Amino acid sequence: MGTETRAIAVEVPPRSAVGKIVGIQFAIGAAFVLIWQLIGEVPGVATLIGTPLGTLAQLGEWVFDPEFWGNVATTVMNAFVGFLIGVIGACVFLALTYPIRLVRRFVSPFLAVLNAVPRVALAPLFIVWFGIGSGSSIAFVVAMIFLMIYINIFTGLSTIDQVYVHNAQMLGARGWQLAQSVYIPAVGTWIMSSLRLAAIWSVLGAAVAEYLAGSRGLGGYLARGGVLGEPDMLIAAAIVIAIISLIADALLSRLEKRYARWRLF
Amino acid sequence: MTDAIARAETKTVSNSQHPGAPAPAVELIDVSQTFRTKSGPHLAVRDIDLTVNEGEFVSVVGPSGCGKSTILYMVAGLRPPTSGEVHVLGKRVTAQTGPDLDVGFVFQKDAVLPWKTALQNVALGLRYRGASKRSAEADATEWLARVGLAGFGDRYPAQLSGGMRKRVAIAASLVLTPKVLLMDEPFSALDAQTRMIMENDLLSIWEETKQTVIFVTHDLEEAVGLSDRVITMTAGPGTILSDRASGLPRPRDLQEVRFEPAFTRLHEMLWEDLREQVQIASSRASAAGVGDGN
Amino acid sequence: MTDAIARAETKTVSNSQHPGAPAPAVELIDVSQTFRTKSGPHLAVRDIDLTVNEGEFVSVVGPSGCGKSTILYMVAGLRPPTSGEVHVLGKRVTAQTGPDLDVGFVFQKDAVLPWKTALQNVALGLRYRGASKRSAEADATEWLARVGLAGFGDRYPAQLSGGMRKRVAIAASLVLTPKVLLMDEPFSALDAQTRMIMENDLLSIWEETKQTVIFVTHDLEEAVGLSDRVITMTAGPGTILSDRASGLPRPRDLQEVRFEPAFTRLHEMLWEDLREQVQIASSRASAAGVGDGN
Amino acid sequence: APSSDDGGTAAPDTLRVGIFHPDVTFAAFYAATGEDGALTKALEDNGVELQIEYIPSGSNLMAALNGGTLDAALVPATALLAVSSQGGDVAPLAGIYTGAGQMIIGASQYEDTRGEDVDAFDGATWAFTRVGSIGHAVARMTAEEAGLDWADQTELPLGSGSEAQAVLETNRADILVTSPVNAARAVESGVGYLVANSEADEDAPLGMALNTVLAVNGGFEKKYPEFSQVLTTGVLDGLVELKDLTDPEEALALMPPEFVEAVSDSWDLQWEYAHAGIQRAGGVFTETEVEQGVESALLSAAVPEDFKLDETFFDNTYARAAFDALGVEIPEGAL
Amino acid sequence: MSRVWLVISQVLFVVAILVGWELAASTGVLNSFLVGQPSKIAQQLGLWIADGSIWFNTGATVFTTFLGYVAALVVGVIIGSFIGSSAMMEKIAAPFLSFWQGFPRLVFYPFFAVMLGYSIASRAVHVAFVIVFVIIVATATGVASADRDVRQHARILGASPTRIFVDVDLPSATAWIAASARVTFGLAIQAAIVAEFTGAQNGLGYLMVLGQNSFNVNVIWAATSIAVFVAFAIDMLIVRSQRYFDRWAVRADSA
Ligand SMILES: Nc1ncnc2c1ncn2[C@@H]1O[C@H](COP(=O)(O)OP(=O)(O)OP(=O)(O)O)[C@@H](O)[C@H]1O
Ligand SMILES: Nc1ncnc2c1ncn2[C@@H]1O[C@H](COP(=O)(O)OP(=O)(O)OP(=O)(O)O)[C@@H](O)[C@H]1O
Ligand SMILES: [Mg+2]
Ligand SMILES: [Mg+2]
Repeated sequence: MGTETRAIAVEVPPRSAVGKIVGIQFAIGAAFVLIWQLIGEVPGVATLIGTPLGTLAQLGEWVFDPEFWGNVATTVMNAFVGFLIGVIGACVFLALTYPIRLVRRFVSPFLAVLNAVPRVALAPLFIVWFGIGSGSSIAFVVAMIFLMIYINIFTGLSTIDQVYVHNAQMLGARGWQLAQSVYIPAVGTWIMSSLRLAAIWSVLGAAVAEYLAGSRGLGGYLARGGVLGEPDMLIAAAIVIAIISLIADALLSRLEKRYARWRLF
Repeated sequence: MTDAIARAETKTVSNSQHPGAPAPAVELIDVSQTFRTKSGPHLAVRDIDLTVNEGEFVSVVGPSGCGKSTILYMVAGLRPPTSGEVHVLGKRVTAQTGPDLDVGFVFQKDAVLPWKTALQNVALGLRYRGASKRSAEADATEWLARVGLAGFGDRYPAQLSGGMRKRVAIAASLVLTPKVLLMDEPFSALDAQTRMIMENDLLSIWEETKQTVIFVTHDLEEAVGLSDRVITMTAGPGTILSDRASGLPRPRDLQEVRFEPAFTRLHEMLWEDLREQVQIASSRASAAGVGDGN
Repeated sequence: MTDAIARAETKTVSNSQHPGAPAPAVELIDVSQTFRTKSGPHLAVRDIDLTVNEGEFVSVVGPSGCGKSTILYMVAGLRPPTSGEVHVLGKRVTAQTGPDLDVGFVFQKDAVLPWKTALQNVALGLRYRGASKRSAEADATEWLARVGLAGFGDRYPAQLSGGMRKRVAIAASLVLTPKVLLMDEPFSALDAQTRMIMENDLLSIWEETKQTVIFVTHDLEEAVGLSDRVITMTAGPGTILSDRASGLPRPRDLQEVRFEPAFTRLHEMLWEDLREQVQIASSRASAAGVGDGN
Repeated sequence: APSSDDGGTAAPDTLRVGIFHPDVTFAAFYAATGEDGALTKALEDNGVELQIEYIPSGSNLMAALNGGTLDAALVPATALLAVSSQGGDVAPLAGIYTGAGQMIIGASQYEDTRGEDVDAFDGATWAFTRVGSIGHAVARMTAEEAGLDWADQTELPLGSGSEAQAVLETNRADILVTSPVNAARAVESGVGYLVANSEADEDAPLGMALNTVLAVNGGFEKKYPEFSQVLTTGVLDGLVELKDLTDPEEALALMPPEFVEAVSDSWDLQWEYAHAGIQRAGGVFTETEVEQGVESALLSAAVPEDFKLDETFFDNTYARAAFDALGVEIPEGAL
Repeated sequence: MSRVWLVISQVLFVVAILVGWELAASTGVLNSFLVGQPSKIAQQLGLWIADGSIWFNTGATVFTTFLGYVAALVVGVIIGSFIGSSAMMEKIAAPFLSFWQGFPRLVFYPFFAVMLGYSIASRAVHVAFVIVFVIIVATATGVASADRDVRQHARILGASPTRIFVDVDLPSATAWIAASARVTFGLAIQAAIVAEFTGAQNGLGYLMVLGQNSFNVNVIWAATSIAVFVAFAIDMLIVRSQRYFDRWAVRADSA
């Protein structure tokens, strides 16, 4: 089911709508800032989430601070490497386990258990095993996204309409050919959605790991903002982190569009 | 209750044994298929004995839901039978063997890959067999034209009409010239004229290649016009009701063969064979209520 | 180039104006539909002028891909035309109005809800109209039996054969007795016998309800047998090629009406109308290459 | 005995030091790493690069130190005791801050009504940093000292420092036990006032408890004994420099810019609250310090109830050698 | 038959790992301070079971998670289906969704705590805040991928927009929501635990803080293993219900 169909529901909005969309987005964004400002009026809250102006000032300060850019680079690097390892690892593991029913069933409960492990609580172990800094950040990212991808694609695979598989089989597809011409495109939506989720969580994971363990990277600002009670720094760092994932997500969605040529109207 | 009678009848009307016939391409020996459903097991077809010889063109007709598609799936190796044996081209088909490279299947449901263009869909089997992209697409282009879709090569299935999609599927199968060709109501989505053209095309291709064809249809005229033998099936759980040779000359022109007395006779016999079955099918279904048919 | 000729012809053969006829139920005025595709806009149908009166049974036939389904979608209010006007039951259909409760549509592709049982699917429309679960399911059960599916009520669509699913869709539409009924090749997935039974059933229901029916088929005999008028269409971009009244008596028995001379005559005329179109369709497609048709 | 004046000391390329965050209680270390600090010079001489890792969680910090991804760290004695009681491998070198280092801050609304009467806070909500932290223990002891029954009080363990101000401002807590930095910030911003300072008096509960300790990873100490000495000497030099200062500006002048920047907004108050603990710190571990340190570890359940301190754990070898090298008299009471 | 063997082999696998771990830790191949030791973890669990604290603490975390999950599900499905119902809406919402998805939400519990008080309610809100965006996206994708033909069929039968939502969009979004359920649940329980790190007097997060405080990795493992057990049990439930919602589909495995 759900695989070939999404397509059809997506209509291309006419060009004139683009301006409208941006306008509405702008309005929503402004509303957010306003709400933020208003909540900040509640006593005590501003010391937790800062104020729009203070945050802006912090951001302005960072723009000219090479150390800040160094931290951005660290976080992005950690997230990227973790993302690559996680994605490739999940795909390889999927390719090894999915085709054989027995293996698939053997590993499945273990994956469910691993998925349930509260990784945040095990941060000290990550630090011990992978050191502070990039090592544990990357490991943490992988731990966050590996199963996310695996489980998502796995579910997608089981929703494929069998008639496509049968058709390709009858045309002579075997093994990798079958994967390439049916399974992968059919779970395309699932792959892309899990990649996008994974990209976002890679950035988040890297930041959280830095927050818990290492001084370098944007997570360090989160930690400092939290511990020293500097809400503007905390929020500014959170926003920068969010923007980075926004960019990662946008890049992937562009990829998705290219991939989804067949789902045209 | 009526089953016993139906079976007895099957034996008497059966006339499929050609003495000294060529090697069998497809053999079903005492085959049954049971589906597990929520309301218990559902026997879809049972006790099917059927031999199709090499180069034979056999049609299967029968009431909707009698198990025609199920039989093709078993022959294709996609759903091994729950009991009995299926042999294709001398090899036994089991859950392990999977589909044979020499068997082609045109599915009843749209099965072209939505993420490939019409051309890519037709070229697919050739590519699987290791043909270069270039040569595969050249062949595919030719076949697209043959099914009346020249110029639609770069369309995705969602942009084609129902009948066009079906023709893509047919081309994708025929371009491989499989030794055994299974076709499940391939022409039912086509308009009368296109259908006539494609039926003639199929026949002329077949005259050349002498493939073994099992052809499911619900159009009796089509069945008679195309085939050497027509199998009718009883309402589900489906068994073979009759197996009649057509005896019409080859090569045929479909427009003309219609007026042969042998054509009309066979057509009427089949109609008679089936008339009762459809009644049985609906009355049995009503009688059995929810947990149907076994 | 041949378009001009085709259009001129359309006008001459058109004979749809019954003087003093009842109110029109469906009116298409100069309607065209263009699809946006990657390789530019694609004109699917153009300049369609068609009036269907209340209680009329009109069939539409034409080459595959000529735009028959497209016309039904526009009448149903699911895809507003890119130009021209569509009026249904006196109201203009636009993007805003959406589908009318008095219009039923049996889709070409089976479009029943996969997560509802056959019974639930048939009861759906009644439930939407506020019927109690009990009464809706009672009616639905009756209609399931009427399409030969008694006892299959608790099956999910994936557990039914192709023909059975189609019958569920038909029952789901008919149970609502819509004033205007659009049917897109409803019987093409059925076996000959079931089809015959259902055609007869449809006719007898229609004799009672006198619904307005637009019936797309690619079976000319079916078109002639069922309808008051048969519309033929040119190859895409589709326009109306001819519009012929059948003049056959009502009520009819399909098995008998076949042998009336008027039947054979109309059948032959339609066949002639269309023969050339199919050739045009394939030759134009080949000539136009990738960016086809406009 | 390890000595530092051989010239060619075996030393790592970089020295990775873990710290929670720049805080007045680590002032000795920072004074040593200021531009003219002793440690800065010593590191330069040995060609060692200093790398400070800020790890805002005690358990993560200890895990890193124990696991060897940090060479050295400034950690509470309680944590060291806990780790060693679990079989961890860490070596304390010198104590640089003594006393609980906790400020008791009341919400401003009580400044006039309750003032510095802790017993006026009976039945209040007491906020502190974490379950089982020193703050937790001090809160309890302060309450009990004032004659309150701890069971009648509401406990509110917080996470980060940022909540400290917010909970007072929103009345989620009435009284807060927190570090000098957070206390100074809360007072500076007007949401709280100082009710009591655990550092005010040597005889106050845990007033002489061993608090911040310079510690190294056990393996590191074995591998680089000479360098461990260099480190100890450097840091203790910082301590000695600071000890006699009372003026916050003078103290701040010794510090590296990053520290100055981090603490600048409320440094004067921080210094006021905390400098007693610096002055009281002996560098060497004393019997009272260790005793009270163990007591505080027991109080906060960081160590099991039947905990027995290994006599050799707080070993003053390095600190003594450091004082020798600095030419300073070894403080009395050293173990 | 083969099912039994499968389970046996899985159990053996787990046993082998535990035994290996125990041996390695007790002989010093692994540093037991860093990785803990199964026997001591079991001992700790036994202690908690004996004094009864395990039930209370587990209950608190499960309750928080559950509450937050349900809240997020309700809010997420409503917003998500709203967004997924039109391409325009999807376009508008996309950047905001990715922004909030990418926002480090796990560290913002203090905000909710101060706003709403240190209570189960604020912890549940934090849980909901952490996962709701994932659910929104899943729902929107699912709704957008509903089969157009089926939707039109329902429209023609007279379904109102709400009925279309209930009968077509929601069932087709279920696969996505259910798939994301497995992922989001893992996040939800982590969010609950993180919330219990601060201001809580009970819960698995509170137990972990105790463990961290005394640097007793066995305590952390013990609390973690409870969390894992609970989450696993719920994961099984999710898979079960997934199967219920998919009962209409003919699976590759079923034939
Ligand atoms: N996956 C399935 N699960 C349960 N029952 C099934 C399944 N597939 C088919 N059936 C049942 O098996 C019987 C035979 O189905 P099959 O599709 O072979 O019929 P058919 O002869 O091809 O019908 P049609 O002409 O309508 O396509 C039917 O009663 C159908 O309900
Ligand atoms: N969504 C679409 N996008 C682009 N082109 C389309 C789309 N839908 C239909 N078409 C094109 O419009 C033309 C008419 O399609 P339509 O489905 O109406 O044909 P039809 O007459 O119903 O054919 P058939 O008998 O095969 O069902 C075809 O050329 C088809 O390729
Ligand atoms: Mg079939
Ligand atoms: Mg059509």
